[in-house]
Amino acid sequence: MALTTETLKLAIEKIHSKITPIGDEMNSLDGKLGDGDLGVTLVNGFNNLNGIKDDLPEDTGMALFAMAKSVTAVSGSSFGTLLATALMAAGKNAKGQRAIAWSDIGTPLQAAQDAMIARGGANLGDKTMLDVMDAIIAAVTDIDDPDRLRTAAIKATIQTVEEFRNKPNKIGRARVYADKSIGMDDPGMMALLRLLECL
Amino acid sequence: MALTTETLKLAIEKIHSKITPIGDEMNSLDGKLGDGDLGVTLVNGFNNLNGIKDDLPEDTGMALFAMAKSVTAVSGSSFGTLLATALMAAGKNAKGQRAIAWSDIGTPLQAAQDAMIARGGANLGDKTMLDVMDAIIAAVTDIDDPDRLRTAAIKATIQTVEEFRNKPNKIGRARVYADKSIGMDDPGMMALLRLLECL
Amino acid sequence: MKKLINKPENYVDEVLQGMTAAHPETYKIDGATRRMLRRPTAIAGKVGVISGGGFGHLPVFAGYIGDGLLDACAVGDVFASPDMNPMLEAIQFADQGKGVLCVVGNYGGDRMNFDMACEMAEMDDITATKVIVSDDVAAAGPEEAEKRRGVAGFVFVTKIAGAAAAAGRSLEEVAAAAQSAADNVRSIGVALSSCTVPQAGKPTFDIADDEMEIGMGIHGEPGVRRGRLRPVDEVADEMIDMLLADKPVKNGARIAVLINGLGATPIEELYLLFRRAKQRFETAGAVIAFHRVGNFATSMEMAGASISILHLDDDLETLLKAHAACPFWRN
Amino acid sequence: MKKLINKPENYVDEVLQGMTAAHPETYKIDGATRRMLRRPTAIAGKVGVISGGGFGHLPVFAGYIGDGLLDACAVGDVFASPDMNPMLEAIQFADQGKGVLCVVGNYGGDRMNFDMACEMAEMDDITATKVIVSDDVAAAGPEEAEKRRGVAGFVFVTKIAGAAAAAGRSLEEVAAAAQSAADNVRSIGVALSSCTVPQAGKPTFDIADDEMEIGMGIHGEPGVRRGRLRPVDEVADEMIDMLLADKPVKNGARIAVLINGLGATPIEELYLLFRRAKQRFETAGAVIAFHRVGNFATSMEMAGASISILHLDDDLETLLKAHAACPFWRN
Ligand SMILES: Nc1ncnc2c1ncn2[C@@H]1O[C@H](COP(=O)(O)OP(=O)(O)O)[C@@H](O)[C@H]1O
Ligand SMILES: Nc1ncnc2c1ncn2[C@@H]1O[C@H](COP(=O)(O)OP(=O)(O)O)[C@@H](O)[C@H]1O
Ligand SMILES: [Mg+2]
Ligand SMILES: [Mg+2]
Ligand SMILES: [Mg+2]
Ligand SMILES: [Mg+2]
Repeated sequence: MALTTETLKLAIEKIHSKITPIGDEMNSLDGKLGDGDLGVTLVNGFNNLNGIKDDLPEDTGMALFAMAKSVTAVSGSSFGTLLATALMAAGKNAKGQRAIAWSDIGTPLQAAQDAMIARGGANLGDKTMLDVMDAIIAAVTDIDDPDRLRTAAIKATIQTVEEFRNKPNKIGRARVYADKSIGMDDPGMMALLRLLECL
Repeated sequence: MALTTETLKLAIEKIHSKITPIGDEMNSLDGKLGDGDLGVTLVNGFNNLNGIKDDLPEDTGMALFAMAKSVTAVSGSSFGTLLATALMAAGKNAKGQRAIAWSDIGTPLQAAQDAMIARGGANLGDKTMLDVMDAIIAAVTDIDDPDRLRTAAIKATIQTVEEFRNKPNKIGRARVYADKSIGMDDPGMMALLRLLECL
Repeated sequence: MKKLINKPENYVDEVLQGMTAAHPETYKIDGATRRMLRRPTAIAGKVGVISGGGFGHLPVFAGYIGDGLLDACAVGDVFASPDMNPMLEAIQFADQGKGVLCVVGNYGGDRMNFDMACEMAEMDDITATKVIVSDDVAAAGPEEAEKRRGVAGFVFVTKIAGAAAAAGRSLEEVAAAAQSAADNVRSIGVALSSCTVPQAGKPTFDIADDEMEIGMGIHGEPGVRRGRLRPVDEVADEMIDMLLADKPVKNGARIAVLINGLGATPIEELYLLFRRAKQRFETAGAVIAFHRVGNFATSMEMAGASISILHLDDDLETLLKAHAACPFWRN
Repeated sequence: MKKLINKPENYVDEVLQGMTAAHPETYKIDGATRRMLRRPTAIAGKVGVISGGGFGHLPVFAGYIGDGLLDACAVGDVFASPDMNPMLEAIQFADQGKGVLCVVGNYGGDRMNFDMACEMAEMDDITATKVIVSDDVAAAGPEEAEKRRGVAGFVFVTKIAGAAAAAGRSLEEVAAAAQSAADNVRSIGVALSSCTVPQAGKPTFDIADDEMEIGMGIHGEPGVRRGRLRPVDEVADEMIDMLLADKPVKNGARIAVLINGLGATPIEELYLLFRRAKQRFETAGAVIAFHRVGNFATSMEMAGASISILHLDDDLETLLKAHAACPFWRN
């Protein structure tokens, strides 16, 4: 079993069907520490992805690349930029492959993670979605069943959210309110959790 | 008996000695409908006059002219401008005379009044100091004793103030608050009354 | 009072010092009371053009000293006419034997003092005449047009007068051109918040958080209508309706438009006003031959804006477009 | 919310329409989402200079399109980075075969998107590089200077970059000049009142009637000290002390000074700031070789001001004084 363009298309469909309530939740979460636009970013981003999902090329790398391009329209916000960056890096990494074995999924994920770190300038431990990504990468490596993969990723995400809850945000808009952010979940982390839950 | 440069000098001295409380009263009166600067104008104006009173030329007309010039420094306000205008016109009218008979005092006063009307564009009845001036001119004509003259002028002024109290202001800053001005005494009229009372 | 100032009583003089420090090639402080601002050196052989008025409206009045604009200006206290002495000093400086035109806003004190100053100048054998700007259509109906206050239209009249003088015209001709501009300019303002006179220390008027006042004067004089703030297109429409009702434009008529911020209104919002004004004036058949968007006649921290329209003829258009340069205006 | 606007969601686009209606010879709206502003025609044979960033800071960013300044600019929503697409469009328009320099304020979103856009441009065989402006000394100490926000210093860096490009220099040289400007500019602001993001509808932050905040960012980011409003000379002194502590001036050093209003501060008060700044910088031994006083980098209706100092060398001074022209800047 492997990740293909078809898998990507299905994932977009699933997320898109539930994006409205997720958007509302994320707007209000982001509004507590940031500018309250994370939900808007997610909704617009997945609307765009939904619009191109039927035209994705069969090369998985190229499909990821096309997804990246359609997400750049929401790159005005940090999450959107990082999502586009991640998709682009994963796409470059997977270029030429029609399928990525589930057990190899850690490789493009790591490429995505590296690119997001390079682009965003945040460090692990800053309480961002990078910390969740890191936990996911560690959790999914070598699992080759998509259901177990999903469960492991969600578990890792929840653990990371809880682990960071009482730490301060160290980057992005929320940094300004570092003290206030103690005890609050990071919106970007929560967004990844909600997306995973859709799959 | 007649008006001379010496009379003018004495009048300045008398008014100047009492100008501080008059100034306070006029500032607060003007503040109710206007910008509250009438007292400042009077204080500064008579300070200036006091500074030049010993250097006034003997020609009464020229003395009035010199007074006008020293008052122009407070001509930023309406009262100051009109005072300067009045003194200038009276000065022109009296030019060449070393003394003006008290019984002729109406002539330079009328010249002053005409010039103020021409300069300020107000009409009689607009509830300004012009209305007081008009009453004074009528009251003093042909009186040749300075004490009786003073009494007649004060009486005419008080009557005019009372007559206009319940009419609206029709010109200047107070016009904007025409309705509010009903029932209130016009600051310029009151200022003339206080000045006369000093003599 | 929330102002970046020192002592209120020094406000005017210190701002003048700042202006001359920033633009020594344009402004010089002069006069017995240091309330006459002038160009560093007089320009020989032309009619002088001067102005004067209360402070707190920069660039009006003194800011418009410059090439093809004013030669000198008398500076009053905040919202108070200068006395006649700096006016006379301005006239004396600007006179180069060809006489002086005084561009004067229609306020009692300003008018009276310029009258006195012109009279005094005559004693020095200087011919000085006055053109009164009374462009605020909100201040009085057309039958009492002479009672209207002078507001941002001053800028156009000054530009025209300065250009006519720079072109070498006689005092009579300069005055005629300026008078023609004054006769053909109309303005209307809208205020959203009050300003504060430094020496007074509190806002000149109260206005609720959701209110605007159409037609309010630049010192807070009552306007024609106070009501709820509405979308800018509707506000612009109400203002432009008044301007066009007062003096309609014929099809193909050439006009100049000034969108003016009162001091605290972001330039972004002024562009929204221009956007609508352009649509409206063009729909009415006018051709916008000249326009400016910015802060040209202000009331310190008052929020709001004004729209001025100058109905052009060939001569006015030529003069309006002629070279001029000061820190706040250039063509 | 007291603004002269229509629907908040149309605010940015309508202001752009107003700008292009007012200045069609300078600005043209372009791009798939109509969020790329550019000069009407590209100038052949020179390095392109572009910028981009959140809206609500006019003339920053897009207002500085003009001769000897920017060629094009990506326009975001209010206080939000544009996405990378209009940035890429701006790069593509500005590239004339000699590459493109992007002058970018130090904000996460702007940086990341310009990174992406430059990467994408490379796929089109366009060389595009970035210079980051991070001049706000209040945002971080000198040891973390790279964390500083970009504020009004952007104007100087843009002017330098535009002049270097207009002079025919190579991309490397243009970038080096701009980098030198960015390295040598320092700014500090003071806020007296908040702005309001139209879509948010209420003030971004609260500040009491007698308070000021020194060092507050142009989006309301916390500054270094909040306290009672004091006389402008003292406020200026505190700001200038910070600027000079961060990068001292040597005796005889030549500097450029920008006194910038945040949007709602009367020009009168900016002149008071300049008056004091001039005294202070000159007392410190500096020579003010260039200065400007006005609204150059704003935050809509925020009241307050900023002071920027650019430490000059011969090349920077020449470039700063070179010809440039846009509706908001001219030399
Ligand atoms: N530099 C960064 N690196 C990694 N993640 C980041 C960074 N900046 C923000 N994030 C993530 O993005 C989330 C906020 O996204 P978004 O609302 O789009 O940002 P903004 O509105 O501030 O541009 C944060 O909760 C955090 O998880
Ligand atoms: N045009 C005018 N003609 C005659 N008197 C006037 C005129 N305008 C004002 N006044 C008088 O001056 C008084 C106000 O003087 P002042 O406070 O100096 O005026 P302002 O401060 O409005 O310039 C009024 O009470 C009125 O009596
Ligand atoms: Mg956000
Ligand atoms: Mg955002
Ligand atoms: Mg008064
Ligand atoms: Mg007064």
